[in-house]
Amino acid sequence: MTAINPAQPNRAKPAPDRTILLVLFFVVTSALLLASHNQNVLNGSLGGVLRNPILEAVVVSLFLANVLFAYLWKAAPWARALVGIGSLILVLPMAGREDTSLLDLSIQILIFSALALGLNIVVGLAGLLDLGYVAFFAVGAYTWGIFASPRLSSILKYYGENPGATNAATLAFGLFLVVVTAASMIYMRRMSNKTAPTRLSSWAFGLASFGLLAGLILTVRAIAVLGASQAAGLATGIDSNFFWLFLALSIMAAAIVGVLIGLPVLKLKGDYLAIITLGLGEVIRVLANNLDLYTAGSQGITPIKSAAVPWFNSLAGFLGFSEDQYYLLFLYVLVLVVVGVILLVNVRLDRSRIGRAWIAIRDDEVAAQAMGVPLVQTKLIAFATGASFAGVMGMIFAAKQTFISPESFNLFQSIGVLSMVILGGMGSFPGVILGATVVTLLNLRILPGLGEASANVAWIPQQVNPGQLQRLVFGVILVTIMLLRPEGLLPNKRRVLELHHDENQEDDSAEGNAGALGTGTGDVYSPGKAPIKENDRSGGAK
Amino acid sequence: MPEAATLHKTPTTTEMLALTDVHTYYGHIHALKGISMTVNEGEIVALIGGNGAGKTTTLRTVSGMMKPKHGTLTYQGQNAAGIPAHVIMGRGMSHVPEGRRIFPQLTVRENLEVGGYTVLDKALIEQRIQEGFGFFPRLKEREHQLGGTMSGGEQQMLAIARALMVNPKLLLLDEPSMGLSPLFVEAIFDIIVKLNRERGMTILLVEQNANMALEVAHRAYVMQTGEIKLSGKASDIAQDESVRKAYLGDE
Amino acid sequence: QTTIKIATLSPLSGGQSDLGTQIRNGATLAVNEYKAQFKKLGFDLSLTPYDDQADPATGTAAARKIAADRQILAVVGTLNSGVAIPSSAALVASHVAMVSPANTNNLVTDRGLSNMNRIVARDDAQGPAGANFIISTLKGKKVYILNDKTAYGEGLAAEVEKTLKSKGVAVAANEGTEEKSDFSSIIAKIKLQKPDVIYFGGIYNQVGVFVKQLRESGVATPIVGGDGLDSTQIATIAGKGATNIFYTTVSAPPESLPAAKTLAALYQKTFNAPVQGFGVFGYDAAKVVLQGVLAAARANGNKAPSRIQVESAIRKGSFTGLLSGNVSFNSVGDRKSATIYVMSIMDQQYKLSTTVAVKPVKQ
Amino acid sequence: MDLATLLPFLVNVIVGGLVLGFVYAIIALGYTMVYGVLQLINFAHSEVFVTGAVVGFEVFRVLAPNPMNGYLKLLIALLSAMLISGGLNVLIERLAYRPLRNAPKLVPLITAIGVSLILQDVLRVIEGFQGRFDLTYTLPDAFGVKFCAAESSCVGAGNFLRTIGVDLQVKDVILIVVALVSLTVLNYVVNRTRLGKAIRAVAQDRVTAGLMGIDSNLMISATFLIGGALGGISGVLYGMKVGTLNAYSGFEPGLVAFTAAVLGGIGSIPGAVLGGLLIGVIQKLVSVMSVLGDLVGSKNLATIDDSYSKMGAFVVLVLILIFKPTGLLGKSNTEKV
Amino acid sequence: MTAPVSRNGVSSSNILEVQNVTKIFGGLTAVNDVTMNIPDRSIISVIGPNGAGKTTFFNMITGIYTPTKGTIRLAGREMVGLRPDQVVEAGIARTFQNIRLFSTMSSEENIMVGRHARLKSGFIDAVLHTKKFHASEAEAREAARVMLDFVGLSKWRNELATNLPYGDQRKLEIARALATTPKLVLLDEPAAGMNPRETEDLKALIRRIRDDLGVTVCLIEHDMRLVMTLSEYITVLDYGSKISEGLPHQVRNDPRVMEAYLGRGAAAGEYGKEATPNA
Ligand SMILES: Nc1ncnc2c1ncn2[C@@H]1O[C@H](COP(=O)(O)OP(=O)(O)OP(=O)(O)O)[C@@H](O)[C@H]1O
Ligand SMILES: Nc1ncnc2c1ncn2[C@@H]1O[C@H](COP(=O)(O)OP(=O)(O)OP(=O)(O)O)[C@@H](O)[C@H]1O
Ligand SMILES: CC(C)C[C@H](N)C(=O)O
Ligand SMILES: [Mg+2]
Ligand SMILES: [Mg+2]
Repeated sequence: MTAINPAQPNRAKPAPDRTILLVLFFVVTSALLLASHNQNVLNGSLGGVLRNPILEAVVVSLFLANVLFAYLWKAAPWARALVGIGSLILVLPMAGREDTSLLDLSIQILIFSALALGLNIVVGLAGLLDLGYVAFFAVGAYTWGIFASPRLSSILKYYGENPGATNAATLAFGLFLVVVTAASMIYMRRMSNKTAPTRLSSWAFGLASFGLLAGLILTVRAIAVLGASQAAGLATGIDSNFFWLFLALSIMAAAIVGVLIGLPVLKLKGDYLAIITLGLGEVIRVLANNLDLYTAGSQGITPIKSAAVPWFNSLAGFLGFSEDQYYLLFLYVLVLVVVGVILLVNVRLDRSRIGRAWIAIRDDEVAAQAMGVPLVQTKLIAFATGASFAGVMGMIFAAKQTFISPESFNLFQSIGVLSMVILGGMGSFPGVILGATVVTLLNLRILPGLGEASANVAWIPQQVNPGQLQRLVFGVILVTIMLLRPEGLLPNKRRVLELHHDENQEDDSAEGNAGALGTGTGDVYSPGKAPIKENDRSGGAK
Repeated sequence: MPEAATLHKTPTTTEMLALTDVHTYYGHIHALKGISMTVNEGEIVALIGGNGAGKTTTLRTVSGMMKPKHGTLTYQGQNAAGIPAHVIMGRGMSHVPEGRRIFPQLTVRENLEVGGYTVLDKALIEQRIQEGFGFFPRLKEREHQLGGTMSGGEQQMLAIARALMVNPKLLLLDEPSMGLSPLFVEAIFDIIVKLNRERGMTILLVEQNANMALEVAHRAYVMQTGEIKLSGKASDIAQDESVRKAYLGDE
Repeated sequence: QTTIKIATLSPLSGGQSDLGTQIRNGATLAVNEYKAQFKKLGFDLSLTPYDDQADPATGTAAARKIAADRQILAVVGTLNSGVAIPSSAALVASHVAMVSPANTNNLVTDRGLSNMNRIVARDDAQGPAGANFIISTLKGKKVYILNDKTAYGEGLAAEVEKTLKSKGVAVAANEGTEEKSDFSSIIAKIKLQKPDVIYFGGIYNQVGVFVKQLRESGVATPIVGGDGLDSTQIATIAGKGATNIFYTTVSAPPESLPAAKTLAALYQKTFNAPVQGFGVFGYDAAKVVLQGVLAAARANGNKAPSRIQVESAIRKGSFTGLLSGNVSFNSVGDRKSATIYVMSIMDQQYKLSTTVAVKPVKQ
Repeated sequence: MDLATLLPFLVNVIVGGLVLGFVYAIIALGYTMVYGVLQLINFAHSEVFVTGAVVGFEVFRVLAPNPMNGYLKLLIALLSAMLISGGLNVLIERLAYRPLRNAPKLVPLITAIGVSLILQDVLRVIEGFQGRFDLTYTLPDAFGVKFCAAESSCVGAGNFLRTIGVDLQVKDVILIVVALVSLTVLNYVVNRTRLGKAIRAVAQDRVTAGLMGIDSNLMISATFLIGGALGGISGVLYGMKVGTLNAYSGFEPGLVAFTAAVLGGIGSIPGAVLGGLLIGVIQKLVSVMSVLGDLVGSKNLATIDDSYSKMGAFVVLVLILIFKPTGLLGKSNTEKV
Repeated sequence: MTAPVSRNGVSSSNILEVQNVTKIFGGLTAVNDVTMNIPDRSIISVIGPNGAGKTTFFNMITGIYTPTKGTIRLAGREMVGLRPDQVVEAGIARTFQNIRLFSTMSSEENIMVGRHARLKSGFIDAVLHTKKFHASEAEAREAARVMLDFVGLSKWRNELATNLPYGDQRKLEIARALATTPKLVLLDEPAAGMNPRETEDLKALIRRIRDDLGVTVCLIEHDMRLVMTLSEYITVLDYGSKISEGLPHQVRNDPRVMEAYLGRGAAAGEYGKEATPNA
């Protein structure tokens, strides 16, 4: 390295306008997608080639890249809008009409995008490492699953047969308890903002929350007992028109669980938090596996309803979808809208007082608090917001699968979502969506495709058949991407700035001595400036 | 301190450290723009300059924490550019870094022991620990306190004592007086002078407290925005109008 | 030439791939066998294997891919009931018939889906069969039941418990456990309770470890299980401890089927591994599918049949020439007369102990 | 149920928990050491540990026909497992973590997960080529593994404590001894030796450690070597204890062990041991809760079966951390402001 | 000053009253029974040898540590037991001896975080972009602009805080603290690492904080030139206890202070005027 000139900042030359390329790409990939999922074409001479699972996976991936390019490339706004909207609203459903697996895949991708966006708030923005995120997903799924399936009538039947001492008075008492305790909690909360908490006040608060819980249980129980007579009428669960109400309820339920889990544990730092959330995630799964009456335990709940939207169905029918595809198409559109809303919420929160507070906490908890940011409250908001996204997606997942069992909510899911966030670029919204897309595509299309395509190839020994080496391939991809792009596929701008040094120092740190200056995050210390890593040590997930 | 100058043993003219046209970067930031300087054996050399001038960067480059992109750097006649810090330190150099950088979870004593990592003789380590306690009695009082819970000034004392554990030939001091009470600032300068006079220790001193630094130093370099603006005998520099205006707070 | 495909859906990677691969391989052999016959009718027959990783969500995704490939007329699979339930639901709308060589859970067919069939007995037959074996052969008076907390194991254990209780046998516990490695506390409890039979509703890899540790700690009590134990691995895992074990299974041991000899040899030759029960049943299930397709094609004037035609041909047809006997299904897809095989393992040797013919309640 | 039957029962349960706890403790140390220097949850440690178990399996398998002393075989198994697991761990660090030294700390966490997935399949393929999936340990006779037709025939050799009703086998005793020795050695190395201090210094501030003449990369490698070697030991011990495992078996015990490390206070060696033992015992106690439930006639307690045992451990973890946020023996890192 | 940040202090005589506070760490009494009052709109200093307990004293006032004993009142309101963020809301802001800026944020954003406690818009406002949201964002941005101007860092507005030169980072910390619209601001060694020239600028800045913003300033410093020329009142701590207090010249000439803290320089009259370098 003799360059006297420092590596010039790779000052991006103004990107060339790629409108034409974009539109061209869109047209080609759409045509490919439609062709490769069209029976007539498939039955034709090209069919053999197009059917190749690997090729198919590639076509799907390329097609989805449309949306990415529409976002990334410099092109005329109309073209970007056309490609983005066209891909998602027009071409994809059309191809999905022929091949529902595309819809299933897209829904799955969008579900994971939403989960990743939610986890991104918790991990990427607020810096809280949560390894039990899937718990909230489960809460949402079961909230809808229990009510929109035969489970409901089983529960009611049970209470009908075992009313205990429950009657209308219980209901009244339960409600009374709820109102009183909730009111007193709110009052105490107000107070505590003004005056210093004492031991007495925190005990009182604990007592009140306990009372609230008891009240809720009593109320629900009483309702169940009193409603037992309805059991027969609800044999397949509540009316699917309740879907919309439950969309809100699942958000709330997950957020409440988020707060309940968060309250005791958010004082913990970094990896202590990680392991405890992991544990609580497992607790929720084990509970789901054991509370047979409510969750049907390991047997799982099925069939679960979806929404009934007559006008949508007739629209879908008009568009040539068959009846059994209505609900998938509906869920696809719904999930698209919901992800859009979530994205909007994310962006808006990020650029708000709360978003700044999250990042401040992530950067330096002590300083953040000393600047007037209430730690627990701010973290709780992050936790609950992330949880609520997971909750609503859980519900959509339940409706899509029509079957849920605790198996779907294990630790691997949490880790998977985390890897989506990091892979895509922590803190970057388009990044985590891309991360979710890549990982889901890999898991549901590309890797299985590899397996299917190679299954009948005689010369590959069974032991090293790619189909059986999915973990290995996935692992290799994960490691490779992270080594090549530690900041993620579509990094956050903030992150890029932060990593700026390292990237450029790489060249002169061949021996690793200069690079070592930035311990951990690549910040370099200044005189008397707290080495940021020191907080990281005890926590501060970054 | 009128006596300070007379205390000095006459330094030799053997080069201990030499930088020629050294360029160092933080990413794109060009922090050192071609620095040349020498430190002779037995000398105290002061390096002064405003915030962000590149003093710390110079020390970091010398001690191997950073690699110069261009230029030569020799220490005791051997190339030292781009050699990792732990190797250079093994050759009898010691660095009191900016910001003290105490090991927060090690006790005061353990910090000192780690400071003497390259010393293999246990008795010698113990002897030097006691010596450090002699310089800074507060450290002895707090022998088993965790480094991280010490006050700012206490940490500074610990950082200096830690650097002395290897009885270095060349000592790099980055703002040793920062955060110290006036009493201790004087003590520190006394120690610097003493080390130099009694042990012949060569010292490269970065200081904001330029008045005192120039008092104890033989020679001095003045830095500004990554370049050396002025160099010469410390006493001459101390008289220089522009220096007095820019760094010594004279109106 | 029209291409006709059938698919397999079973775990090909992960911890249960041993059994899942057997199913795929068995089906492969059947397809090879029928290729010529299809050729004559002008069809290219091929098999596409799909991997469900024993995971419901992965299975559903694969099922939808199957649904999308219109050349696929039917599916052999799955291994796990937990996967079968959502996958069949995903396939029912497109009328892709499924024939399972392994799913025993009641709910698999109890939902009354038009496409879901199985050529094995149900847990409400397997459970009682196990229970009856405990009562009549082992003369158990007090039984300690364990289950693995999966849809399969817990469901089966519940059936066993129900039967035992109804016949007045004491059930010391029906304990769920996800433990895979250290069973010391469960063993301590067993020692405390001193049951004369232990029933474990679970899969061989877990039960094997349990058996080994149980035997090591000196408990010789007979252990009974279900088709989850149907793997040669159990003897490998439990080693010398693999003795005094009994299990009911729904897939016949190859040795017990005289007709299976040729298949066993072919299997060994093709895949360089011994065939096991699920290999045989994978083969049989594929044959059911293939015969169903042929029948549908014939009914369709020797043209490629539609899925819906295949679906009903399978449900309504009767199939012969199978290794495990003739097959026909009742209205919900249960095999009208299935056999449950009771196997014993003594000193690491597997032996067929008895067979029980069972019929689903619905005919 | 009377005390005379209940007491040995409880003793057995607790002893079982302790033995398992020792294995957790050693695995936990592998996590804690690496976490200490890099603040990285080394997800790949569970596979490093399984690698040790596989090596142990192979050694015992290959040496099975050999008439040499059983303890010698064990020694060979332990040493080779230490070597291979330690080497593997160093290699992993070199390839997957070192290039990411300056990246945000969750990035190496993800590569760790990736490495873990890779290793699982690699191990599976290696054994798979020999037609094996589940690996069953063939232990030397000296370890007293004996299958007994009846309880009474088990009394005596190899199960010497059984006479007094305690279910402790020779291999369990071996396990405890090996564990205690490794823990003592490790504790000495980390707290008393120059190497140990250097490692701790690197853990806290790599750059400054360099200024003390410490080669931080070397120390990090040393840490991974020690951590990996501990993983190797724990793998062999685990294999002996459980008897059978496969390439995917590392995840669960790895997770529990990491929990143990957190419970004890991450970074603390005695903490990891305490945490391991505690989690071992708690799991077992939760597992037998139903017996106590039956005893006191509580219907709710009686329904708590073994499937709650891991959850029980987590609940205890939550409770402890709420009151002691840095784990039982963790230094409360009151950061000086 | 413009509206968002200026505040006319209530003219009670003491803005802060600290009574008999003690802080014990394990066996170590870091602060021992210290009583101190800070008059409104004054500039006062706390000095003392290293480890005397000055920073600990600040930490107690700002709620980072809870005193083992004693009371702290801001304009009559008890502060002990409040969380640090509640203390900020009550009107005390601070800087740190070790600079603690938010490293991934620009200068502007750093200051906007400082404004956090004074903004009223919440979650719903942010999501729905209500009027309140826009108003509070505008307010935060304006506060940042004003504060950057005030400390003279406007040119760094969009620069990452970590990339600023050291002296500017200290100023940014001050600006961030001032953005909370405090009644009282505590500065912990603001001049550390600055040369005499830069210290002069800082002195002017501190004066303006009091004069233009009407904020009471309490600072810890070892730079006696700064302390003696700036403070209206000085409290001296040693080994946790108050050993002296008074006007600068009183403290400077207190023999106990000289012995414990100032050293021979004080006698030579070095502080307060320029020192003559030895040629
Ligand atoms: N870690 C870093 N990353 C990027 N730039 C840096 C870093 N450290 C220093 N710089 C820049 O390098 C230049 C020289 O800084 P250096 O710290 O060497 O100055 P200094 O003379 O020691 O100043 P001070 O008196 O503040 O300690 C400055 O422009 C500074 O902004
Ligand atoms: N968390 C703690 N645990 C134990 N001792 C502590 C802790 N914090 C501070 N101390 C001790 O309390 C004493 C007072 O520390 P403090 O930081 O308040 O001093 P200071 O007056 O600010 O000193 P300096 O001028 O050097 O910054 C010191 O001796 C320090 O070692
Ligand atoms: C392999 C077997 C355990 C499968 C089981 N019969 C099931 O239905 O899930
Ligand atoms: Mg500097
Ligand atoms: Mg201080």
